[in-house]
Amino acid sequence: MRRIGDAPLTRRLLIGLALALSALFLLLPLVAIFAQAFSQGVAVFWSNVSNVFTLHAIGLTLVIALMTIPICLVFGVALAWLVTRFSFPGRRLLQTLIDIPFAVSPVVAGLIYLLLYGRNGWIGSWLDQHDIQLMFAWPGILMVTVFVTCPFVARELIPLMQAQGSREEEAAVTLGASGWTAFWRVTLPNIRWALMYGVILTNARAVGEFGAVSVVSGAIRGQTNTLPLHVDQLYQDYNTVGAFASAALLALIALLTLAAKAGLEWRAARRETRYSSDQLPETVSKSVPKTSSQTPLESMPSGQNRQPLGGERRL
Amino acid sequence: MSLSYPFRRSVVALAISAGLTGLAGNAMAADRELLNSSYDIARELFAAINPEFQAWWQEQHDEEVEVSQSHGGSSAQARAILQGLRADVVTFNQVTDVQVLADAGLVAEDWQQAFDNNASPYYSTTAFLVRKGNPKGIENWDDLVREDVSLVFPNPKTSGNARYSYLAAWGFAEREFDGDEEQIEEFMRTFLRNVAVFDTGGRGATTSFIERGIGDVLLSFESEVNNIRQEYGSDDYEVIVPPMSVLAEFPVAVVEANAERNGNSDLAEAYIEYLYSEDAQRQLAGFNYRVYDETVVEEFADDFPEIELFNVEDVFGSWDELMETHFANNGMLDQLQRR
Amino acid sequence: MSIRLHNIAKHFGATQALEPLELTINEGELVGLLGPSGSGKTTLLRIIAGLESPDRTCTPSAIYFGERDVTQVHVRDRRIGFVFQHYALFRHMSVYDNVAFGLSVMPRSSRPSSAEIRRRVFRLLEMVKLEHLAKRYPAQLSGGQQQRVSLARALAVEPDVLLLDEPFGALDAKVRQELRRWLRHLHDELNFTSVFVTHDQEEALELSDRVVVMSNGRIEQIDTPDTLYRAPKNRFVFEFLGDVNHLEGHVANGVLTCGDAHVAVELPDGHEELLLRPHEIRLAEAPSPESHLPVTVTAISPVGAEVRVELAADWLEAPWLATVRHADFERLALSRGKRLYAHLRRWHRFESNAASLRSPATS
Amino acid sequence: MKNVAFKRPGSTRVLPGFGLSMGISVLFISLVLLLPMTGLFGQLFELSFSQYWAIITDARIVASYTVTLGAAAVAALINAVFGLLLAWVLVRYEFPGKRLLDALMDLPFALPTAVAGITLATLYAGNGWMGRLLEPLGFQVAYTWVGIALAMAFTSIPFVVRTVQPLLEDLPVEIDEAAMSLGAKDGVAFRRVIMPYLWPSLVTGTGLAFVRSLGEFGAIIFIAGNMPYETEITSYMIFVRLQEYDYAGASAIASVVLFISLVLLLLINVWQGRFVRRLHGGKG
Repeated sequence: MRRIGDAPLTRRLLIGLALALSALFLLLPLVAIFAQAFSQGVAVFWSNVSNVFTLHAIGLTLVIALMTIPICLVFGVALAWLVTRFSFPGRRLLQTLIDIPFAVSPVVAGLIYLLLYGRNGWIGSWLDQHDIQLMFAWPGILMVTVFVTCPFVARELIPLMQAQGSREEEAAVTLGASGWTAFWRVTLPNIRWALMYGVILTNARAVGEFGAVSVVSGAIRGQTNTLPLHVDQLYQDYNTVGAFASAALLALIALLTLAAKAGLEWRAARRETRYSSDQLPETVSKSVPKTSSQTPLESMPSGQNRQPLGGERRL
Repeated sequence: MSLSYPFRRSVVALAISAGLTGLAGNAMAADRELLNSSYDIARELFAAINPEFQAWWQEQHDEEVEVSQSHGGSSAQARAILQGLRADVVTFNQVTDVQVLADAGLVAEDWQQAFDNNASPYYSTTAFLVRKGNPKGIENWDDLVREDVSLVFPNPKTSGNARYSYLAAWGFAEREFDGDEEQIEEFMRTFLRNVAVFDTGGRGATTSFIERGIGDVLLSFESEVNNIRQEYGSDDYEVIVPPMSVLAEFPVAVVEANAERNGNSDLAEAYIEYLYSEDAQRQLAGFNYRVYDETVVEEFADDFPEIELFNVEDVFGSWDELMETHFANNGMLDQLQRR
Repeated sequence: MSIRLHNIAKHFGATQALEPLELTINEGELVGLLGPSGSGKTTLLRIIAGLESPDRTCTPSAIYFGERDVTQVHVRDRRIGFVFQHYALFRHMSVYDNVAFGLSVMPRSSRPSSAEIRRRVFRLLEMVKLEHLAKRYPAQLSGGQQQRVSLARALAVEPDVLLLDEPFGALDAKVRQELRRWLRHLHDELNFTSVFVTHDQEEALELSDRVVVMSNGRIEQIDTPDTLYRAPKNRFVFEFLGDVNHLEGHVANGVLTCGDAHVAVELPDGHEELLLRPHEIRLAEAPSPESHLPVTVTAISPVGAEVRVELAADWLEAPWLATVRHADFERLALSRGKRLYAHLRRWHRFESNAASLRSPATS
Repeated sequence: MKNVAFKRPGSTRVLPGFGLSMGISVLFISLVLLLPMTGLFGQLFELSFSQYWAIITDARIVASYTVTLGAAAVAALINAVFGLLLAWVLVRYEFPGKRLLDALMDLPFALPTAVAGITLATLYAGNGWMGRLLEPLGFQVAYTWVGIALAMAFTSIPFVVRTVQPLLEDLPVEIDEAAMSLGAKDGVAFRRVIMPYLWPSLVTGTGLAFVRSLGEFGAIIFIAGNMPYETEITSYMIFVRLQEYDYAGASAIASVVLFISLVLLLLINVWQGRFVRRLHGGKG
């Protein structure tokens, strides 16, 4: 309750400022999208959304996202395990390498895939001779989507797994658990929420990726046209309402994703308050008053009539 | 959206199944499928023509075919084909973009001779869109270099139609100053300086002009300024076609390498031939393109004022040459824009 | 500076952490707040510090430091020194900067010159014997060293009162012992008013001038360690202050019987529970007419001046703990499994908060 | 990939899975991240060094670096302040709508950049909701570098908020209390006690935001105006080169951005490692 910046005036000022700026900066664009989408009424919106090509674009986008997630998941977990549980030369380099997709402009990302796997690329020409088409077909879209989204899971997991340390897994291994058992029974439950968050971010980005996909997709309507590309095409076509209707769909997917994330966090927070009392050190306790008892049993007077734990109230 | 839950679920299910079939192949089922790679503002045009072609082919050959469309910037589309997009035919708005494919051996070297009129079933020219009542009194190219006039057209480097705007202005100046290079360049420098926003494509420029209210004149193809005027209200905008402008060809070609591979050679050939048919030409004229079919030309005579059109090759030499001198890196365009 | 609390109570949501209480701490006193987890001792300390505000009730509450009413005064203006259980050192500052912090954030008008700050910080570091570590960062120090820095930091601002929240809780036994003595010494030397919280009765008894025993948000007893130990006011205090053995049985005609054991007590008939400290049990090889309490030795551990002996018997619910002197230990030749008889030197019983201390009927 | 190859003398690995995780990670990084990069470098090797140098030091390209770096720096600065404020408010205060605000933070991640670009341009153009308010005040956003900075700030704000937030959450209450009990006023305590804890995350977040801004394309081109020398960003110049079928030129410019970004990311990682080590006494 009494922390730095808790004076009512400061508090109100900062909250007001944050809300006002967020409303202008973040909420307004969102409102604008929906306002445009519905500017000619719900019926027009609906006819745009239920168009067969729009439906196909939605479907393709979701399927690509669903395929991207497991790939990123396996990679993210493996990499996080590697860099947080072992020390070896080149660890920091690996960690920087996974940031490459952040550093590469999406258009360039698409380009480098095209240069490699396209008909003139050194892999692409071989593929072309064997009649395997990756670019301008769904595998190409999947490949660049994976490229763009692969850091998210790993980036969520690494700090968490670093903070948790490997003691629990070591304990499991000394108790005779195999590596897999230790992972499934000990590691996974601990990183579950971060993992979920990583998946949600991956999904959000996979659904929304435009730049990289536009280079490798070919944007064939009804075949390789994803929803963001569809938005662009409708827009190019002077169908502004249609474009924003699809954009609103994307925003809606984004919002659902965010809602899912908020829900997860809420559950995680509830879990934490329920179980934290005798696990977390006092210093981690949050500003909400909650029961926490740090007294280790063994330091209590031995003959004492032991009180049930979890009594003392602290901030 | 007040959708009941089961309905919503069925929509999602439908969308996903559509996506899955998309992975497997086409969303529609047809015996054969032809892919037409085209420029980005031709979507509605081909959405109108393709069903008629499909019906015509079915009638002629008793075969169900499906024409799929891929749209994008003309150069981006050509690049995609170079890198493996398996389009059977191209219908572009830039001669150079087809030439790139020919250079790479995907399109026959003599593609311009393969079909009539330089393999261009329809054409257009650069025209002006001005605001209601033409408040700045824009009539011709020399009005565009006035100090009180600001222009909107895309970057000639990224947009084919802006390239034509540039060439048309140059062609006008060439005539006006009788080939005096210094004066032509000065004219062009002013012309480019009057541009308020360089968008990447025609669509962006339109948005800037119409929705953002920027500039006094939007330069684009005659077909497009007319479409825009129809789209955004005939009362608010006027189309000005200057007395002299450039002939903008819309080249078509069969991408032979791909068509052969896809077993579509006959279909591709027929598709392009079809664009020269009276029915198709009528459709094209309806989208404000100038066409060659005489019956149709007469029908639409009122819509297309007669003006002097000059051929790019006549003024600038070959396309390769003019791309090199004007639009290449550090070419004339870059020099004119240098400060 | 004395501390006076009037009508202080505290709720967290629906839970009552402190029942309304009064407390006066005299100037120069070192007072320990002792109680189990959940007794409200930390809350009380934090209210004194101003880190927590007491409930607002219809009867006004008040906190006085000497004559100064600090009830509404913010923690930063109360002029207190607070030592945290986990030290709460600023990790990004060197030891020197940590100690100098309080001085360097004073308003410009009252801030000492930087030379004066330097002098004072080094004097404090000398006092806590850490002057050679001034340039180190907290992460490079041991727990005991960190706690000394924390103390120096709290003292640097020359607080009116020094408040310590479980100051030695996180340290190992030997360091804890050392720091305790050192704190007592420091307190005597500088003579400020100090309040500290602990759940360790040994620590409270050793260190404090007076101990405030708390449970369930109530003050059970305030007394000097000596009085507290010898005259606990109620069963809670008695049990909390040391090891306790229980003897439960039925009294009839002045004899308490429990299974095959019996002992003479001067009590009216009825059910009784007697409480015994370990040193109040005497061991012998034979029973006496007044006392027949057969026990078996189950564990022996020599600790310091005494030997702790664990005793079991089938009439006992929980084993007893007795302490015997080394001389007796040798005389009785104690070994595990040996059968002996217990005699009671003294015993205690409490009826609803009232204490009574008796000796066995004949002794 | 045998784990023996990486074993240091005297260290034994208790936990299993080194080979497997190393295998997956290296394979993935090689195939998905590094292999495609060879495409980029393959293009670069088609250029002589003097050609390469001429491309990347062309006056117009250099102007685009200035615009991009300048706008990205401004965006990063805005985000550092705004992101810190948001993280602070979200962690420290309870108020109605907090959960909503928290969820809103991820919106720029989730929204396709092109949609964001079109929408921002719509809002801040002279006749947009915001533009109508700002332009009479002589403050033009759309089609100036301010617009570029704004679009960059929009797409990269989550980086700052989401990196600062967890650190702020883990900041022990005692740190606040200690600072207050020593008499520090809010401002002083924030500056001298809390900020030092947040610096690493704030710098990391701001750095990531900056890097992201350097590469951003979709959200910016609509609002940039793309005037030569004035509002052309580097990503746009890459795009122009591509339109000219000049892969080598595009790759050359892309390599400059990539190099700057990677160096920044590496610096951030190394610096963070240092800082963490100091705070945790060499164990980090």
